[in-house]
Amino acid sequence: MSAVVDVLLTRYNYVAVVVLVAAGLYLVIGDRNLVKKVIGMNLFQTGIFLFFITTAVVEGGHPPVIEEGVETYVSPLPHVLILTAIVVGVSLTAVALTLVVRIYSEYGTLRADLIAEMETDD
Amino acid sequence: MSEIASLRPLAAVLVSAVAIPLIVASHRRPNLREGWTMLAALAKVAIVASMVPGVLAGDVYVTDMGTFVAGVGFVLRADALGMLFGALASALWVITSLYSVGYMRGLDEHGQTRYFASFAASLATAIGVAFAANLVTLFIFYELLTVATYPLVAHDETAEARAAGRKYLAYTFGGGVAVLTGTVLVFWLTGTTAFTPGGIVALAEADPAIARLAFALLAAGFGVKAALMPLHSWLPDAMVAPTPVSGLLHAVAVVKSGVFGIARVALDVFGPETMRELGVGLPLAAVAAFTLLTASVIALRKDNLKRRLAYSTVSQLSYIVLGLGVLSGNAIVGGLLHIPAHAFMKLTLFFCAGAVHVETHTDDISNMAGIGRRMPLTMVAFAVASAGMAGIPLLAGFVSKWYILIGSVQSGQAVFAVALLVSGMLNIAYFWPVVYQAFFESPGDHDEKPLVESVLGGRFGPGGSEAVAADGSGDVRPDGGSGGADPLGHTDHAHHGGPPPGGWEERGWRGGESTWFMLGPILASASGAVALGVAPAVFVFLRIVRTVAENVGVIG
Amino acid sequence: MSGRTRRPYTESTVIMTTVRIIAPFVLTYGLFVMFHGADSSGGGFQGGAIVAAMVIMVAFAFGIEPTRRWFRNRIVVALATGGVLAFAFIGLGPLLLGGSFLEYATYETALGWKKASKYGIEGVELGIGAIVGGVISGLFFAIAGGFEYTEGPE
Amino acid sequence: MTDAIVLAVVFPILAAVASLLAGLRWDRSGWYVAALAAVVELGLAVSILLSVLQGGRTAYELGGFVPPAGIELVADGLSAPVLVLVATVSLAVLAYARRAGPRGNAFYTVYLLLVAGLAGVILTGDIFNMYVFLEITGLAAYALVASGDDVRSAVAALKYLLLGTIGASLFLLGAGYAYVATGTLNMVDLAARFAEVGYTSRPVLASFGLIVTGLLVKVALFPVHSWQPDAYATAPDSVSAYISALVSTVSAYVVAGSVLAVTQSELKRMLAYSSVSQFGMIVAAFALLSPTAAVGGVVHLLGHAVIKGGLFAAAGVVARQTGARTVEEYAGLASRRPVSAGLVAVLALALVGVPPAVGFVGKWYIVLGAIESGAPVVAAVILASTLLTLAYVARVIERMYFADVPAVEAGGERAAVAADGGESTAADTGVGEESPVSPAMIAVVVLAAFAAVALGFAGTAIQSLLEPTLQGVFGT
Repeated sequence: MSAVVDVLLTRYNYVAVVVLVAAGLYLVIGDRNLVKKVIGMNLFQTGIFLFFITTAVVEGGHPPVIEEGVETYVSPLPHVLILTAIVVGVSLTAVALTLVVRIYSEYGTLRADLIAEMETDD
Repeated sequence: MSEIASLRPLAAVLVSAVAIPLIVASHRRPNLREGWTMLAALAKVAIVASMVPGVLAGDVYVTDMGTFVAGVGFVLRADALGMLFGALASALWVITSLYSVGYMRGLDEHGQTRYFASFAASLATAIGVAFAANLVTLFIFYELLTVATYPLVAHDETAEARAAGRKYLAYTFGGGVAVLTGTVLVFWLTGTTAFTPGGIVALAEADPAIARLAFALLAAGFGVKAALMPLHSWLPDAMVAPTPVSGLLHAVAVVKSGVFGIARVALDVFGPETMRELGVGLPLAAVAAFTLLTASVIALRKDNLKRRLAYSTVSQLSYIVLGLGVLSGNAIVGGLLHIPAHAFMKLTLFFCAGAVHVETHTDDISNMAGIGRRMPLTMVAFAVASAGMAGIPLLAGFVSKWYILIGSVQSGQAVFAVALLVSGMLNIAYFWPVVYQAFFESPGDHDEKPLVESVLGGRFGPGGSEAVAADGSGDVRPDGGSGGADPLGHTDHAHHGGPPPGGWEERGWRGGESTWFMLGPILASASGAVALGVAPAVFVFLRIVRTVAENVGVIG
Repeated sequence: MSGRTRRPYTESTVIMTTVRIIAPFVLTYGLFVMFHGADSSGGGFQGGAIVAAMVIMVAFAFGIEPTRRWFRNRIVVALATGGVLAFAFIGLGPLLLGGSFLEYATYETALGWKKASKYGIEGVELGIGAIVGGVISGLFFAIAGGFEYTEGPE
Repeated sequence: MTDAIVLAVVFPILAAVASLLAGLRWDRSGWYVAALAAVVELGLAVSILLSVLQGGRTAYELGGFVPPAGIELVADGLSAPVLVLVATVSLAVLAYARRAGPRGNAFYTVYLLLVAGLAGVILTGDIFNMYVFLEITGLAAYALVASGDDVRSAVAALKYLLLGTIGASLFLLGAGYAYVATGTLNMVDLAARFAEVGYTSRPVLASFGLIVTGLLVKVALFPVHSWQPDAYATAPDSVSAYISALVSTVSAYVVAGSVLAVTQSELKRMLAYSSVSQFGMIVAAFALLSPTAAVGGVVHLLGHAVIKGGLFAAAGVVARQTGARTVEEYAGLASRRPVSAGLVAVLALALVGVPPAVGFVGKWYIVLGAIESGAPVVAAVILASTLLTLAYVARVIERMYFADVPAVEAGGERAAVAADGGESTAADTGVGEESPVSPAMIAVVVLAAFAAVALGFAGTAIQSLLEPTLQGVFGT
């Protein structure tokens, strides 16, 4: 029991990562509404970004901008990586939403199962 | 045993491949198209024949085209064993092309261009199989042979033909996969797949369990096309193909490529000694013996003539495999000699069946009572060939069976000799009724003797035979040219077959029964069978077989 | 698009006036962030996003069609392609001068520009800002434009 | 010249932008820009291949930073031939798309972005950079799939997008764990650092697991392969030809697909499932970790790209000529369209692996590698797959050659033109009323058929090219 509490106390950020990733995956797979799936995908990606950021933490580190008189910096690499990953995430969401809007205008519904039925009919 | 680097083996393979575009290009003018086929056939025989003296003198023609896959070259090598199958296939292709012209035009079949093009392709790959220098090249042509012959099997485009085609593809590609696995195992065990007379040395030391597995796979793979018993059922179904296809391919080229594959594996990959050590010779011979007995028994009950011939082929092929399995000098010589012997005899039988089908549309033996009157020459050739099949002396079948018998007795496996003799009797049992019915019975009641009733040499003038065919053909021209007169009105519906209402009408002995396109090849192959029997040494085949045996170091 | 005239889109005056006031400040802040990528926090992507947010805010306030007429498709494409070209040519420059792709130091060594890598990075950041700004607003107009009250697709 | 490596990635992006700009002035100039760019890309790819042949593995540091810190582009025996393949197939598909494919400039911009993404994935030496290029390829592929005009392609594109993103994000997470475990992102450095850290340490195992699952999802292996056939079948012909040949070349599939292929009636969907099966073999080949099997995997990768691309293009040609899309409608095709039927037959037999076409060569190496590394089950599965592939290929050949021509025939012809006329935008009418199939399209299919057989003889050449890289990888 103490191990779980100790993990919760000291490594809460990794727990947050797991929760986000799990929630994101569940939404993408479990939910029938297309927009909710896209939201789930976003959640999933944010979880991964959080994982990267938490690994970059250096105790007492200074934000990764060079200033005089500061020695320890938070390692900048994960931050840069996540910047690019966020850009990728945004573009994916944009393309997904465009497709959702197009599907909605054609089928009139956002429910993936109803769309599947309609597809098999025509 | 000198290796001569020459382009002739490659030329032999490519000559009919080159003919294919020409055949397809001239599809509007049938005579030109058939001309291309004949030209290719004659050219192929010329090239192959030009290599025979060299091979008999002991040297080998090689065309090396560089490495195809790491450690394995794409090499064509015309050695003695390859020459045996190559010479046979190319020689008989000439006769079969002539016969196909007669057969196709007799029935005016659809899709003749596709037929002749695929025929040329299958011969190219058959010669490729003959001259392959290693297991991989052999496998390449083995698979291409399947692809080239598939259009011929499914030629009729009826549902039955398509089903036969599917079955043929499934069986032969299944065999192909087994051969590929065996080849990979051999390559893995020994690092090479090249054929070395007397067997690849490294195989002897290789781990016996895997070597046995490799042999089993290779034998099964080639066994599909050699129609060994459990894997034979595609052959009778493939009889739905036109008869020249059944003749040349399913009696000579395709099935012989399977048997040839087993011969290569037995003589040039494993070699008799290694087979004896691994103890794989006996099971192979046992399967062959079982096949030849059961196939003959099944043949007894088949009423359709071509199906009976198909089962006879299944059993005769096992003679060859038995010869190879017995592992003694004479048996191997006998087995190899049976390849040409059986080819000539079975080709004649199929040609006769084809001629009967074209002229009288009868396929079932029960309808063939008294057909001797209608088609005397064909039925005489049929009688000669079937006698040869049974192993009657002075005919080709006897010579090779004699060698196999001595070989099996010498090597102490007399049980196979007994099996051979029993099968000989079964042969007689299923061929003689056909011959007897043709000559000594008449369609009406079975005891009237047409031979006695219609005088030898036929009668003269229109009023001659009182049973003039009532169906309006009237003028039976004595000069025998049946030409356009189409006595039975060739409507292409089901095999109603059987004699016309007034019984078989009399056709003279001078070929009035069918076009010479068909009679010529029938008589040629029948006389070939007789010549092989009367003077085997004269023909080049026995000498080739002896050189093979010497190379392998089994005799002399 | 449907050619029928509609009464001009009017938002409540409170929103329209506040947007009219704060829009320029948001734009300058966006550009500020865009310019400060090299040695201080900031960057092209965030700056571009802020500029796009401003455009969308204006669109909400003054109606999508009027804003579309102002921020026509030609500008969106120009912004996006201009940004990519800037990024590419700043990057390819050192290639011509013997360095490797995106090696700004070669500007300094070859052409003697001081603090070349700082300006190089900021040039690229500006390019990226333009791309992101153009693309996000373009996307907004594309999604919004096609499916207002009309039934069928474009 | 090492600059070619960077240009190979940057140039298509520039060309994409150029095509967008050109779109503003001349509305149908997209194809010409794309064609020019593809030719230049092919030139770059060939020059890289030549430099690899002489100089062996050539690396290129971006921005002059020393490798472990900076991003590095690497061209070696494995990536150079694949890049040349990418360039040739994109040029061939462009020729094919001249008439069959969509028209608009946006399509060609996305097309060029896809080429840039593929070049990036092939050449990158940095694991995070691989993620970025993987996403670029993915995004372009989603847009291309969605460019089909009926809405089913939009639904398929969304399904493809969701699964592809999940796959790529898992890959990113795996890269994160690798970075955490070793502190570096450069692949070569990573391999060394993994050894130091010890392969059984938890983060290393986690990173390996995540990366493999991520790629398997992207590769659409059997359990998660639902997106791929929809995407192929609904995308317009030239796009599916391209995707099947290229995007799938970069990622691989599982054998069970051929069982599904047999049940399909619509030809393109059948070919899509066959891709699922053919790539399963390639995954198995690489998973065997034996140099011969790896060679077999690469040969089969190249061979399958050529054969499957050719088959999709041929299916497109036949569809435009006769409107035949399902296997039943292929009845008697040989008598109506002998040339196209012949091409489909040759390519189909090459797919089955009839020697000497390239299908056989790849299989030979893979089976040999499987037996050498003592995996008889894999060898058996691969050999059985020949029969499985035969099952659905023989059906098509039999329908084409030995089935009688259906009665209603003329209707099919016109329907084909109308159906496909709709696909290309209104600007197409300016082209005038030629036959629906341009000579360029048939030329592409003929080229593919010829290449399928010719490549068969190039087996050893490919192996000698791969030798140095495999040496480095397997250290044998």
